[in-house]
Amino acid sequence: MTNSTSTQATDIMESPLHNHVAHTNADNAGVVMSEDKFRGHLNLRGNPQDADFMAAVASVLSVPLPTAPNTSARAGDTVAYWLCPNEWLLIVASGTQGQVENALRQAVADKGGNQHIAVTDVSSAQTLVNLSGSGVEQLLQKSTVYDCHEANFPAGKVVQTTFAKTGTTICKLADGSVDLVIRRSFSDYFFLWLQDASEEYGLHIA
Amino acid sequence: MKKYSGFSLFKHSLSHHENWQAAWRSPQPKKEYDVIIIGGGGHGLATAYYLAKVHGITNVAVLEKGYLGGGNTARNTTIVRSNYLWDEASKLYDHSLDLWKDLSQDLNYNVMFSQRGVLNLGHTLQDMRDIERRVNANRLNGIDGVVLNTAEVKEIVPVINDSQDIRYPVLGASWQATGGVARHDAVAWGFARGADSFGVDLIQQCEVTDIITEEGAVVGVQTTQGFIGSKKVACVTAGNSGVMAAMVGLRLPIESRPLQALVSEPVKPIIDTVVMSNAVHAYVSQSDKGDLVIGAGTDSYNGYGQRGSFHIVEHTLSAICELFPMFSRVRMNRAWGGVVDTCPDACPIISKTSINGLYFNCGWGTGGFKATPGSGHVFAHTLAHDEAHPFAAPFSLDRFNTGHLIDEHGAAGVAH
Amino acid sequence: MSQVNRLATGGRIDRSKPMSFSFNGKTYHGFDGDTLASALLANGVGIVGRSFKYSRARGILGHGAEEPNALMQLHTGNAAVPNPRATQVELFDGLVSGSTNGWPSVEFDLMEWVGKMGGKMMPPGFYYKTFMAPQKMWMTYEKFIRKAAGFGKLSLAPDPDTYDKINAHCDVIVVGAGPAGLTAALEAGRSGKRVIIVDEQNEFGGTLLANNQTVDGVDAAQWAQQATAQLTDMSNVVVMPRTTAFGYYDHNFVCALERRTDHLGPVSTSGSRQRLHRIRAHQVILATGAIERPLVFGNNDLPGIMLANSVSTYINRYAVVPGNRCVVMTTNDSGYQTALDIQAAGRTVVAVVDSRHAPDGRLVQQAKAAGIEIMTGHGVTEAQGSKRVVGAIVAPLDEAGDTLTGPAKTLSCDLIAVAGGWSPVVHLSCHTGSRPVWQEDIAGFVPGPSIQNQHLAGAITGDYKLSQALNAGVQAGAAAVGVESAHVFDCGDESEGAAQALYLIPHTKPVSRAPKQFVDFQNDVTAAGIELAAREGFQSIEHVKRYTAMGFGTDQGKTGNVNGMAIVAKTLNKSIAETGTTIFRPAYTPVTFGALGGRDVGVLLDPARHTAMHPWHVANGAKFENVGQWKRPWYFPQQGETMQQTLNRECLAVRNSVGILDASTLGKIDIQGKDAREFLNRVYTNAWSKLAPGKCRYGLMLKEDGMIFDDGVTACLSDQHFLMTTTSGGAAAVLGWLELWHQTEWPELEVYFTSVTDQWATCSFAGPNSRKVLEKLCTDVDLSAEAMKFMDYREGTVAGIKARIFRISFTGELSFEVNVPADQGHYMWQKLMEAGEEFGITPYGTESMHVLRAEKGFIIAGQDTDGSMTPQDCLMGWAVSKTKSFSFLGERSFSRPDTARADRKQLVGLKPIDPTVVIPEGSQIVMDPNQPIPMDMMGHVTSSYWSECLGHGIAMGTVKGGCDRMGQTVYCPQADGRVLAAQICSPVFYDPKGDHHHD
Amino acid sequence: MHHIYCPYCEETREEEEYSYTGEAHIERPKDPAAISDEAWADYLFFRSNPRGIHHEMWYHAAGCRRYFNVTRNTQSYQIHETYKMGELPTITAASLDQAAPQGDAS
Repeated sequence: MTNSTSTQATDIMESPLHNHVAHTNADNAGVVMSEDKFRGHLNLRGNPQDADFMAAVASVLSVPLPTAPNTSARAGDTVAYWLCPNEWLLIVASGTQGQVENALRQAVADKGGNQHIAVTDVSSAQTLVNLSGSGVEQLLQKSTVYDCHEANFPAGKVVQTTFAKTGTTICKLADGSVDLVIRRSFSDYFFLWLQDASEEYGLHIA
Repeated sequence: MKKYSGFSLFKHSLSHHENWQAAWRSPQPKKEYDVIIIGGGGHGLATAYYLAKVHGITNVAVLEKGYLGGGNTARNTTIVRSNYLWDEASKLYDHSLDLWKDLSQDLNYNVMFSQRGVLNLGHTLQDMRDIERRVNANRLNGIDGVVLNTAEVKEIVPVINDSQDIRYPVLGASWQATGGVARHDAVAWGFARGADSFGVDLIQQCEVTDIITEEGAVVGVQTTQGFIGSKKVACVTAGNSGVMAAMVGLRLPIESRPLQALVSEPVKPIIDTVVMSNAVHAYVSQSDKGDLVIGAGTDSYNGYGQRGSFHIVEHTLSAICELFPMFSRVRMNRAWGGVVDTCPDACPIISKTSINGLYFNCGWGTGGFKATPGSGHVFAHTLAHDEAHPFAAPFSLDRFNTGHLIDEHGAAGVAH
Repeated sequence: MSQVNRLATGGRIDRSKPMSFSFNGKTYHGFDGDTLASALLANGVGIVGRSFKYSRARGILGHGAEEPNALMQLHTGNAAVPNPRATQVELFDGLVSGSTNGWPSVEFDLMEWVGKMGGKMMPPGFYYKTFMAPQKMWMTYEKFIRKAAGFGKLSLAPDPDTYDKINAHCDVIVVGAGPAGLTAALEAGRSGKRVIIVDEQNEFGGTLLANNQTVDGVDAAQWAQQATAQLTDMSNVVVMPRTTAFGYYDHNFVCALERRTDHLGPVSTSGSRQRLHRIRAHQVILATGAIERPLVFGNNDLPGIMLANSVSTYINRYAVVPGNRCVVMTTNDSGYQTALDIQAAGRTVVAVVDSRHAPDGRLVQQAKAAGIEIMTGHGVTEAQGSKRVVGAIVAPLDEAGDTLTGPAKTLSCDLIAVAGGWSPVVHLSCHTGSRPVWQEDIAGFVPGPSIQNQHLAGAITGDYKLSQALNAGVQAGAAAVGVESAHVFDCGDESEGAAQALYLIPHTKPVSRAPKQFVDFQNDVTAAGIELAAREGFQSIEHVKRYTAMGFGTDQGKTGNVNGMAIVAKTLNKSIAETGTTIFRPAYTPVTFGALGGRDVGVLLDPARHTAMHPWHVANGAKFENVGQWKRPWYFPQQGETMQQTLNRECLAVRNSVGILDASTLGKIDIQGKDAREFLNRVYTNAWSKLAPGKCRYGLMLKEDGMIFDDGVTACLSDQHFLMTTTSGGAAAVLGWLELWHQTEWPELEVYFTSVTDQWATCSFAGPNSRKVLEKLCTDVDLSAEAMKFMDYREGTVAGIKARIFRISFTGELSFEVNVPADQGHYMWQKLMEAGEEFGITPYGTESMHVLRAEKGFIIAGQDTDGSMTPQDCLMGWAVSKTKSFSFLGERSFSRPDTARADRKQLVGLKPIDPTVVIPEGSQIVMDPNQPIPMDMMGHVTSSYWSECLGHGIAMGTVKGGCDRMGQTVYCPQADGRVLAAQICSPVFYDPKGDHHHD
Repeated sequence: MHHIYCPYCEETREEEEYSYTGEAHIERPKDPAAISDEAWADYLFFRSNPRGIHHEMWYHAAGCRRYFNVTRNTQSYQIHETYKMGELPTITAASLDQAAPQGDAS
């Protein structure tokens, strides 16, 4: 199937963290978690040396794909994470992943059509979680071996690394908070870990 | 060799222990030997001992680059058992276990072989299937073993966490009552003293720098103490086997990996048997001094540094704290690493080579200690007769060509 | 005042905060700022423990990590902590402590008599020489030996505390906050780079805290406080007291243990008790200082014999003088400082006994000027006393310190302060494989060359002057951040005379006959023991260590090792450099297991992966099975059912109507690209060139050795787009495997792989009514047998959701798998349950799935195969193409002699002769059950179940040459004596023609 | 605890992100059917396993999921270089041996 759901009936959908909505254990919580649920997630593969491919994608996303390692590009609701030299994660507005996927295929086809690319809808496979607050820096220190200090991890930077005993993709935002990509089947584990690790700072689920 | 006994100890105490003789000589190397054994670890020394004792070949040198018993013999978690899955492996290890039973008396050296039993825990349904399979195979091979349920495990190890609500509950175990532990250093020293008493030359601080061949046959070795001739050279160098093989242009199906172990501070006796859990990578027993002796998993990379990576130790200790929640307040005193020679099928190589007179005994991986007497015994036969001992025959290098691997990784053949 | 040894003024204790504590049941008092050791000494407590082997009375020797004797049993109940050193335990109000050994009490220990009487029979190695006969008795002897094992005692209750970990990264880590560490951190900190400084003590300053000198014109301790405050103010510097760097690993990775609440009480009342810091640094500065050595002489282990520097520390830092009449035994100038400190504290210095014949340093002059009696060229040869030192026997020595040259005399005293020279704390520098180097001029080991980004500063380099330490710190700090600094400290250090390298003070009797001269206090290793080891041929320092147990204690030989090595060297007539040292291993000081395990315990031990339908399974009473990290429903028991009854019900539902299984855990890999087919051809055994869009095919994946590694169904979604499924546990390994071949061997193939395991929720429903269920929910796909055949794939809408529909079967029944985006998986499952209600749709778990597939003879990779089975061994030669041009992975291995044998173990069906029997899985198979042991085993039972629909037990198993043994009877001897017989048959027990799933 | 530079992520990352996957530069025989059992076994199982300089593959499992090559000393654990798949090392045991005497002389 080359195109996913074009419309989403969110009333029948459950996000990976839907079970974990009502937890609040502090008024001035040092860690605030919010799930940006049901965003469109597309895994894109292609050759960054291929100008046609890059142009085609840029035309669809309104922003060029990032080619420097560990960087991201953002345009409105759309963000592209560099994952490896020929792989990106595109996060697009909720429900538009099917349209974007089709548009990408079409745009590439329009450029000649024989490029070696792949687009895969992974919107249900993972979710986007934002962590903010004064306790986040230390929480990340507890959770990942990557150096998330601002000196090493400025706004816009994206890394794929470990998170406790699972993996994640972390993006630093301009407001100092971080977006994490969490795999669906690990989301309960993620939440157990988050609760445990944030206990000393207080956790609020927004 | 002056015999050791309680009486000799008493007699020497009267003269303030001033008159004990050396446990072994420190000879200069001769020009030539009938057999040269490279590597003065447990396996090399045992080989020398049985060569002399069983086969009457005493014009033998053991060349050790450091000190006797200083490699993996000095660094393991001292577990002895024979409950391997495949016929070939279980025969070999059980032969070894038989020798362990009388080893102290045979060597006149107390190696403190303590048959306190070995548990291999199962945490998943597949673990339990594998345990059933292995114990059944053991039983029909004449090796003692039973399958225990959780309650029976708890009876043997009252401090174990038998809750069924934990992440990987203990579903049961295999139990080999005749398994146990031994004092690792004493094994090397006992074999050394025994071999020396037959006239074997144990030459320490003597590193082999080259193996010399002529027309496809071994003629001797070049060492830091000069050339030493012999038409039979046996490499028993564990993690360094690849380095030895490279001297004659051979490669082996072996990679040398760090394997870490650690001990706690001594605490009053709390666990009386050996508990192994392959699934969560934790092995524990308690020494007669009170240390909890814990084995970790193998590091994934090649390494000769006798040290591994920290996260391996962390992983092991989280599993230990899960299995034994009260151990959480004990403290790790010392951690260290050995260099283990791992084979693709987790079984050893006891073999002739394409070079006449050159033999290898290696690839014991994480489980060599328990095999020490058996390995030496069958390898001595191979050296003496230039033909494999029946128990050693399946462990030739040729198995990698024919595909006749003995895959102890396959089914719960925990290799420690 | 009950604290008989407490000074009225001075020290860094807070006299306004008195505290009470107990030791061995008796209540004592101390102050905030005390350690348990200083408080015990303040109260005049002499004996704190009993030695391991001889049960000799032991007192406090040192004041920090080096302490070998004062091992405590701390706290009670589940908070009990075995073995902490009293010198490292901060006092708090209500602390409960005790000794770890001694019966009935540590003061009067009956075992002492055993030690005295039997001690002569217990030289090093005595175990090895006896208890051999009869062999069987060793276990009995051992029982008694084990009774004496261990120091402290563990509680049997679970630990009430939690522990956690932090990953830290920095430009510079400074280990040790003494003078060198402080200046190093200040210098590095000024650069603005990220700096971490750790120190094991509660207060930064190290030796500055007990030092009478001045730095930059202020009192040393005050300067330390100011420096610490400066560091704390720097936002780029992390200041961590009570944090011990215990391990230095490769590539500048330092592990440190922070004790967060141990100083507050037995159990943490908020947060973790201890925290492990895993620190990756660009540069490491070791400013770990040095430890003073005791000297080896007769009865040198008596309580009241202490390290001179420790005596000074107790006086200056804790305002405790641990004795009234003190003899100082020294080989260097630092002992004179202790003498001056004792005198300043108002106690008597009986004499300074100096092994040197003509000491002339400034401190020596000061001591002379202060009227202290100095006996040069003398040594303490033996201490007198039983539970406390009462005298020191002193005799003249020759210049070399080798021989006694005159008659001895006895000095009455209750304290002997011993200054035997210094040992730099080289431990951490050794952890990464660097060997320490003996430096003759300082009579100590210093760190050897290292390939780590490592800097050394202060006493660790063997230079013990305060100015030097401060200046070396500045230079190390500057170097670590790549700047230059001209900052120079001058503390006007006393000029020091040369120290004498003396370790063992001779006695009138030879070592073997002299009173015990201890080298390693904790393990009762004596000079005589070391000599004996050497005599018996244990001449390598490692052999001596192992034969005598020297350095194996919880102090890891911090005070004893160098003396021991010196004695070995002397015995063997070698230099210490030639004798060499043993290598120090982590941990520098012991580390709590709980801290090493961190939070990865309990539910966090390993991630439990859940499917989208997991909440439904939980709500509906499923029992779960661990499959890899997944939690899969094992079976769904109803009220009052046994497990077998549940399985029977679930299986019959599938055979007779419809059952539903959550198959979401199967690995799913999306494969796109024009070379996808070629890639599949290479990694699977069968051919993929002609698989049409809308079709599925089963594939076997082998390792290059020809053995089955994984299996699954792959669907052709479109010409250049495939969906591969893998086993639940094998998904990550398979994806890694595909990437490995693509990236390393075949990068020219245009194909991409993406894991979509988590994207799709998979509802598998099977049974004759499964089509009817699906038809209720799906109207845009023709599901008829003619239109949608077995192994077909369609896209369609199910319950209003775009879905992928596969007609594949692992049960042998008509069966469909519906994949929907996992966000809607739970919904889809519920819709299918609703739609199936009229057919009695029955959820089933992995166990029934196993039964159903076994009835059909389908294998489970990992259960029926074990890494030693080829496709042919599994009678699956049909899945192996012989016509593919590319030699697919593993193919070449088939023709190896052993792999090509006809009589290999082959996977066959086994039908129990007694139909009511279910042969236990794992049973071994023999042809003749009456043969003697060892039996000739032909194979084993890999899968075995009760088949309710067939009415008899069924099994699969491997049998040597099994294909040629159809119809033969085999036997499975059981542990309980039963012998279960079975007939070899086809593994396809149910519907051998496949009518059902083709319907 | 290795700290390894990933040539694709262009950053030095912690060992926990990687897995070791064996000796590098072992090529699959072009025509497996044409070679002897011994040659096949050599490819399958036999490894150089040196004490010293080793060229090996690591997989950035928790990162970019690329395999790459590492030249590492198996005795000291020092990493001399990392390089992408398909590239050749610039530092080898031989090149270091050649460099060593010059280093001593300087």
